[in-house]
Amino acid sequence: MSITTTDESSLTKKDFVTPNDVRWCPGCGDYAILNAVQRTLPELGIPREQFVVVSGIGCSSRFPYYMNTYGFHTIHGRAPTVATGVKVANPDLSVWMITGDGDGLSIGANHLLHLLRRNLDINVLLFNNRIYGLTKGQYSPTSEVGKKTKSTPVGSVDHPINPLLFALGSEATFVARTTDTDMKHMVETFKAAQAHKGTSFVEVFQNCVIFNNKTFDTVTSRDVKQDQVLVLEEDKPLIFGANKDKGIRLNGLDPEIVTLGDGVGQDDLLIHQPRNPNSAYANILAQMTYPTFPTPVGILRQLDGRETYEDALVQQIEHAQSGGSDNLQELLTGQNSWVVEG
Amino acid sequence: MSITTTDESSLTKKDFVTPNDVRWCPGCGDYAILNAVQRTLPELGIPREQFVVVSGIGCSSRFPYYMNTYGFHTIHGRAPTVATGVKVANPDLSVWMITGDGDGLSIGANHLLHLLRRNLDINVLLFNNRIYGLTKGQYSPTSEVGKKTKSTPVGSVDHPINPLLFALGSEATFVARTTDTDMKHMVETFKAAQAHKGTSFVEVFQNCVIFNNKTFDTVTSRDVKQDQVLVLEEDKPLIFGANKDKGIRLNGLDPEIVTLGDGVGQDDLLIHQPRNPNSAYANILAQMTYPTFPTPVGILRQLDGRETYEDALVQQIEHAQSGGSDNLQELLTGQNSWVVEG
Amino acid sequence: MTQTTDSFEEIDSAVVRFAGDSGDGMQTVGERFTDSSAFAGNDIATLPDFPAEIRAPAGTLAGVSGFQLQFGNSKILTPGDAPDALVAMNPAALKANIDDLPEGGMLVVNIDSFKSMNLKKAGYESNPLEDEDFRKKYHLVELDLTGLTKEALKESPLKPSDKVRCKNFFALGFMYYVYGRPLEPTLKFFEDKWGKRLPDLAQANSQVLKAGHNLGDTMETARNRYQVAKAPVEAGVYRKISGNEALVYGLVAAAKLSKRELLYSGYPITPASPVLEGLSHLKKFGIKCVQAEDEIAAMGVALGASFAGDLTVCATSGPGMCLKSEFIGLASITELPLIICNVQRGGPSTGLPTKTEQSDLLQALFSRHGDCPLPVLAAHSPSDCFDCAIEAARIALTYMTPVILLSDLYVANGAEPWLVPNVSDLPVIENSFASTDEEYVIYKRNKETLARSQAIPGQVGLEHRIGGLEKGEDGGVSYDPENHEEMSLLRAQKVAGISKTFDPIHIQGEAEGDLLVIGWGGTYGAISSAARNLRDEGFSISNIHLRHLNPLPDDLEEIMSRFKKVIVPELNLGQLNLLLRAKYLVDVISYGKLQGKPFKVSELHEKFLEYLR
Amino acid sequence: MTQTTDSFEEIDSAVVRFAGDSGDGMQTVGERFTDSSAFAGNDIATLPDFPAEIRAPAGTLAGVSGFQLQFGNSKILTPGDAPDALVAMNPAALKANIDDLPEGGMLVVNIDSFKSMNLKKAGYESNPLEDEDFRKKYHLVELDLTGLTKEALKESPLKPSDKVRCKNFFALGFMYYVYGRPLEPTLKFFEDKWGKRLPDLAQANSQVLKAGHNLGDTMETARNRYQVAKAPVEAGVYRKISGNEALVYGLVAAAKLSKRELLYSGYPITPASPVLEGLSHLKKFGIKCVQAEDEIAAMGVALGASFAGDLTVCATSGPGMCLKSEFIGLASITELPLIICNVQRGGPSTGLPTKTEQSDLLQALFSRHGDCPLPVLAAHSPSDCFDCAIEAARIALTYMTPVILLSDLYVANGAEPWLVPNVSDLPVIENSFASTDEEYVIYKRNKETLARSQAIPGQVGLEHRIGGLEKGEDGGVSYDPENHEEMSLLRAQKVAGISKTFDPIHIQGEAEGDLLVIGWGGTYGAISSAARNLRDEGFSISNIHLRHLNPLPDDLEEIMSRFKKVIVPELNLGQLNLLLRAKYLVDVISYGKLQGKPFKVSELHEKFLEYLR
Ligand SMILES: Cc1ncc(C[n+]2csc(CCOP(=O)(O)OP(=O)(O)O)c2C)c(N)n1
Ligand SMILES: Cc1ncc(C[n+]2csc(CCOP(=O)(O)OP(=O)(O)O)c2C)c(N)n1
Ligand code: SF4
Ligand code: SF4
Ligand SMILES: [Mg+2]
Ligand SMILES: [Mg+2]
Repeated sequence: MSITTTDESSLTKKDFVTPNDVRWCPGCGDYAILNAVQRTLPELGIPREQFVVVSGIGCSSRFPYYMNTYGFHTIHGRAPTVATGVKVANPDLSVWMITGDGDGLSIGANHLLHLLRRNLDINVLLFNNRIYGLTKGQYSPTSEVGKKTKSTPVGSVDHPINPLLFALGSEATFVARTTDTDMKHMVETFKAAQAHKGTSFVEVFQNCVIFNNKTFDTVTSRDVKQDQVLVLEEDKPLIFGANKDKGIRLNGLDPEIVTLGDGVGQDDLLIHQPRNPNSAYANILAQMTYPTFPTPVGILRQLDGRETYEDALVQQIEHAQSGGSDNLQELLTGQNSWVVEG
Repeated sequence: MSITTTDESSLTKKDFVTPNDVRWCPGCGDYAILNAVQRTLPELGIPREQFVVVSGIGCSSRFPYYMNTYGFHTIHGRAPTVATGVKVANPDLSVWMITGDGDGLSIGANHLLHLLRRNLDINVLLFNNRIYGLTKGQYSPTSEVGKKTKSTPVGSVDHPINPLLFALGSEATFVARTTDTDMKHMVETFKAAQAHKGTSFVEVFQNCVIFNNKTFDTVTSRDVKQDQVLVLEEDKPLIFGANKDKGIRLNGLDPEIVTLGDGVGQDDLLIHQPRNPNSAYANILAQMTYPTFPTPVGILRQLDGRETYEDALVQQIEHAQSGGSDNLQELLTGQNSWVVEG
Repeated sequence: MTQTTDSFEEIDSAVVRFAGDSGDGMQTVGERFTDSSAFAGNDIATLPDFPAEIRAPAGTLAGVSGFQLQFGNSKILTPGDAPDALVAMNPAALKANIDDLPEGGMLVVNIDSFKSMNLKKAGYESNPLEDEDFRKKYHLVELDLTGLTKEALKESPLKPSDKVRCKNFFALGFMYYVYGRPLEPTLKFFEDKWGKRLPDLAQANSQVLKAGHNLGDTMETARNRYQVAKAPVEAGVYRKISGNEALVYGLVAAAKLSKRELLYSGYPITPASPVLEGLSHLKKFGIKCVQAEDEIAAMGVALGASFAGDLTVCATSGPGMCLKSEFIGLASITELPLIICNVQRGGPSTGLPTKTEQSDLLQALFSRHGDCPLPVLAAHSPSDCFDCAIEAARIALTYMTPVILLSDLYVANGAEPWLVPNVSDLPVIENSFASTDEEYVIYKRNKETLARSQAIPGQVGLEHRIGGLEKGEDGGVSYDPENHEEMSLLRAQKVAGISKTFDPIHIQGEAEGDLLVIGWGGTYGAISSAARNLRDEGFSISNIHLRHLNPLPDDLEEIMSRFKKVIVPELNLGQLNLLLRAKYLVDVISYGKLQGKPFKVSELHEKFLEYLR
Repeated sequence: MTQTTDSFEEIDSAVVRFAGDSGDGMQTVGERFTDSSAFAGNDIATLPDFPAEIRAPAGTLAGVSGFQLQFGNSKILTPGDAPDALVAMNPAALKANIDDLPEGGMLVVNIDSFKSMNLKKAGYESNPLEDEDFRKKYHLVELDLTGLTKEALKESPLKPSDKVRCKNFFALGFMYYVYGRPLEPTLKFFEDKWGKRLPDLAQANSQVLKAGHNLGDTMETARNRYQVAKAPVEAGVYRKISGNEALVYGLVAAAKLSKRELLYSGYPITPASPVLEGLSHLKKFGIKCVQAEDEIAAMGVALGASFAGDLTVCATSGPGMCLKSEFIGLASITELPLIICNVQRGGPSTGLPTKTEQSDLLQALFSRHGDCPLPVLAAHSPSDCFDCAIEAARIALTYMTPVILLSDLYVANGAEPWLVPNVSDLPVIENSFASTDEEYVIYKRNKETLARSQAIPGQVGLEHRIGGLEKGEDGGVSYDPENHEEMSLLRAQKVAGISKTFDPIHIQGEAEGDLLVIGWGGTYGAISSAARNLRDEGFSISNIHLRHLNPLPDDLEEIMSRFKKVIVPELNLGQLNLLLRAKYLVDVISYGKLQGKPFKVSELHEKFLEYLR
């Protein structure tokens, strides 16, 4: 293939915008996420032609059409498989996978699980709006119990999937959460996802104005955010609150909220260590939810050192090739041929 | 339907044996598990005609053919869906689902995930032999990295799924492990699974003599078992070892092995509390593996009180029916009909 | 050109189209107009048409949503080829629809929205309303809907932005005036829907609707008004029904008629989601509704429940059908009853998800590996979905087999008046249950139907195992070569034998002649209209419409042989055509269309004529 | 009855069948016998036949595993209808196979295993070897294989139980004696396989093989021996090859010929697993092999890699094909190259997973929703899999389309000698790559092939998006009705146009006559033999074998028209038959068989005769 590359240092957001009309509902959280990704990509030092955006089906999965990169809008739930194929075929590409809570966790959770365990170096953004947007408002696997939707007129009965616990259960090496309301945090998180070698799983709280409006407002709206969101920063104690006066301490294995002062100091608090190989810590964070706890955002877990699938595969091939020639004629002839004279 | 029932109190193992030849390889661990299930069922106080055994495809999934109950050998990976249908149609049935590591965790993990989160009152036995038996020995998603098999001649490269972590990540309400080498423990575990109201997930270490012989011998063989297996018993400290002199203690969130005596007493050890609503504890257990730690067997987690899917569904129906009549003619006529006179 | 008068002009039928932004409530006004017309005693057919995006950017062509209906004083079979009147709420709606409006057609526009920004979004370089030729071409009615609505709601306590949203009902009120439609059903609708929860809104909408209606009366330029007399129909209780509604009701009825509990299991997908949604509202009928994690699971849940004795149903569309094939094979070999509905949409792949097509017929027949024949039937109109659901259940339960029922987006979303059947007149459905009095032999067959009998878990002494491996008669796994052939043939014969129970084919027109049109599914209305028109013009053309696509009816071959030519119009590239050619070796003419839109009567008329001259 | 002599009797061909327990190593001895015969210069065809269970209970009928081969001095097209000699390692093997052995056939039995327990397991009430009629009926050779083997290994350091396991090679050695086969290839095999790792085992097997051979020499009762001369074949380098091996090599060659990297992605399934396994051993050819989590994923991985520029392939069998349909639709609408191999087995559902069948043809054509035509081809023999793989790649890459390549269990597991092609003689495969010199228009088509061009991620300036929604020529999502029809027709025309590149159909026999037999896939050998025999008997019968099932070859219609009757024998209930009837309106005779077994030459002979008399 071609070896010219675009000059990555001069890329700007504009380079990633397509002329196509963006066709989400006015006010949809997807716009903010698109914006964040378009701001992130030019800053990564990667030429534009190296990006491939792969998605499934859903409102969120229209994403590739709006990114001026290589893109593939595939079928419902199967984006992880296509993304895997792209990455295995060409490990040099920067592959971004976009999925929704229905696409990624209802029909497609198996592929996601296998992607995560295989640890291909792919960035997965799961737009969680806790609803099926594109099909007009049925409950999704992340909808809370009792959710009344078109398909559950008296409330849903299934216990929802916690995407972070799911990713941890799949032993993902990078597990994070961010929200469509916080541009800066999104960009930071996406950059960290790209920087991580291995599959990066990022849950993005995304608002669906039409079918599930304000579902995250109890957590992320401007007025409650300070008290309801716990921003995770590596090696920093777990502190939150408008006055930065609340923290999370462990009592045995159970987290509890404490107020700083009155004999409780920063030293008593949990220190955020996403690189802890033991997943119990991330598991505790992932279980913390509204209204009992502030909702953690940021990188819950980041495990370096597990080889990526594609690297291991390439290595096996290189090793095999270092051994001997790839003579096709020899292969066809095999070890047990015989000659018939003319 | 009929209302006669068999007299459950007189059932014996024999009642659950079919005349069909059992067609596993001589020495296959599946025989022992079949034996254990056939011993368990007569002791549950449930009439025979109330049992339904559902499976996917694999050596393990031939199971229903050998159980003299209602049974359904379905297709690869989809047993959880069929089991769900059976249970929703008739919640009175005792539904047992049999699957393998390929069937349940490769092609079928998504359905398993959704079954676990929905928490139908179904008993799931996953025969983990860390190999594809029926297709003659390719690596499976539970095969250890580097495994050489027919399809991975120089070793597999994917990080394996830990079935217990997977189940915990799915927020299963009952998560246990047992081994085909311990009949008593199997029967106990299966009984506990049936007693639990909600989906019971039981991983069974199963030996495939042909394609993955002795894969669990490092853990469960007679000679090392005492030192390599940690038998979990509710409210008991985590003690193991031939001399019952070793235990598991927590250091922060990290488990460590300690020797009893020398200032370490039973009080320092973790006490087994499978009913802890916080899954961090079970998560720690599930991460303990050979060779660093003894391998836990028994019930890791048992969460009571989450409503089952089928109960919630029945309740919604009963509630709706308590409200008014189900007049089909009224439904068809609707609210906005008009009459054309003859 | 059309006579301008303020008294009524009597016409036989009329076609009205509403078009606007996705957020403009065009589907709602279309529905209301339909109800009002039904209430007025007309026959009706409707065609909702909306974009794949939930709410594409306001003002763009991509965001245009439309609703067309035809109403008349005799049997109305299609929503009409072209509108007599078009309501365009903005420039994009005008641009997307104006080509369909014939010269002289009535064009109602919301002039307030014809501003430069909107014109640009719609791709207009200049305002078409300022073009004299354009103005002359149509019977133009310019209304400042926004202003008029605000004016009408001066006193309303609603927020200004909410007031403006009522403007669709102003347009509706005006059209009611033009076509002399009753306001009552719509006023009642407002009251039922918002009366309790949002009384201000109910009040405002009522006011706006009336204001629109009054405007017609008081407009300086008098306008022509039309009147459509009642359609003479069989006496009885009528209601308006859409295809998906009829499907839902048919399934509920089938459960009652077969004395089984109904379990529905589905995964949302356009255009089948309303079946899931509709049934999930009917909990008081004891219906178990499961929203599964995907279509494979939906099928598995249904199959499990079928094994456990319920009448079970899945509905989906093309992509979901692909996912069900493997389970359909299992259902076939285990011979369990199950109904799989495919509400077809434009394919292949994601294709045109909100457009109609009939291109999944061959998939229905052949999607599985192995020789795996199944009964397939198709509904031809909204209300026919009711009858087809019952027929599908009859076949499934009597013959112990999965059944594929095809519908399509056009049938599913379209609506028509329906003579509500008397429940006590509906036929009982026979089950094929095992007897507890004799030894249970799983694949022992009913001599007449070749159906095996079903033993339900929970029954003492009938314990048994089934599965996807080939079985001997006793249900034991069998690798015996002759057994496999025998079982395969028996399964095939069972399905083939179902045709014995079909009613004779109904021929529209003479029983022999020059041209026979064979249709299936949602093309019924257009084909019947076109053929009827040609018959009225004196041509020798007849038409039949197949409900059963597999097995095909026994009398089909004979009927075909009585015509010089046979043509099959279908919204695909010739799928039924292929089946008929293969089976009957007749050089059937294929007329395919693949535009995501139903046939126009005029297209068919022209095509048929080609072969009649 | 057969002449007893210890010198060689010259014969043209012979059929030998080995049968024993799954654990008895029958596949291994069959393979060895095949190699030895190939080495001897005979032509060969093989039929391995094993149970669905890995190792069903020893001694039962369910556990019997068999291997039949035919070798001869001229072109051998099938493994033979019935064995001339049967080796039965235990009573179950005898019971399961004896009905196929003609009177007077040679029957070698391991008498040591004819004990009451084993007899009972096999369902014998008494020992058939004690029945005088039975003994007279066959040319019986009773060997105490266990004892003889132990005796031969008196000195060996192997464990007693391991010694006994060598007994299959004793039987093999004896048969080598009977048919005058060379021992060298087998001795070399022992050395290659165990020489280094387990020298004692290599040594023991060699000893036992020789002991078996020697026994023939020294047995008191002299036995007849047969000799089969070399088959006169084209000069060149030959090897034995199975269908799955040939497929693997063909794919590797296709990658080289197209200068693409090869990515294979699969999920284990009988009988396709050896393709995954075979390719995963070829890492030094740079082949990326992915064992995916299921067949959907396998297809997705392949499609992603195809988008990224690799030549990609999936192989599976029926149940896996069901799961791939949705992705196949996406591959079709995005027009990406991809090869999907279906190694067919007995269906429907899990069916008969270790038996052969050709019943997935219609699925290959119609499994997807929407009008979604694809090229379909089928391999007719083991070595033909090589050519078909290259042909499939040519079509996929030149035409930018997914291609379905059908094989079947019989072809995949069977083996034959193969004239190894010269790599430099293989044809180059053209790609349809986009140029970086002009603006990239995704669906702009090559005038001749109608293929779109492909831009590979990583190329500057060719960034673009594809997906499952219908697109306009420029690649933008398009809901335009005319565009959808146009794109659908273009996709269909593209596929239909591939037939322009096919070679003329090869007719075996006269170009016109009474009966034309049309076959496809693995029935090639049996059909060709039966037709050849009938021609030799003077009948006017010709046969053709179709490689391309979609599009069908352009000259097919004309050829069919030159015969009075046309018959299609296939291992299904009439699938190609349906296609031919629909397309050509010819009253093709269907001859279906559905027994999990290939056609016998004699069955076909008889059937053809019916229509020739
Ligand atoms: C196989 C298949 N089943 C169902 C659908 C219909 N469908 C399209 S998107 C979607 C779910 C969308 O939900 P989510 O993934 O949460 O995305 P969102 O629209 O909320 O962003 C469904 C069920 C489909 N396209 N394909
Ligand atoms: C759709 C489909 N894909 C593949 C197969 C082939 N297959 C049968 S069993 C199996 C895996 C068996 O492994 P596991 O579930 O671990 O069961 P085990 O045989 O080890 O008990 C596979 C891949 C199939 N039957 N169906
Ligand atoms: S439906 Fe919801 S998720 Fe979809 S585009 Fe609209 S606001 Fe966004
Ligand atoms: S292959 Fe393995 S798992 Fe299967 S029956 Fe044999 S020993 Fe058991
Ligand atoms: Mg969503
Ligand atoms: Mg296994």
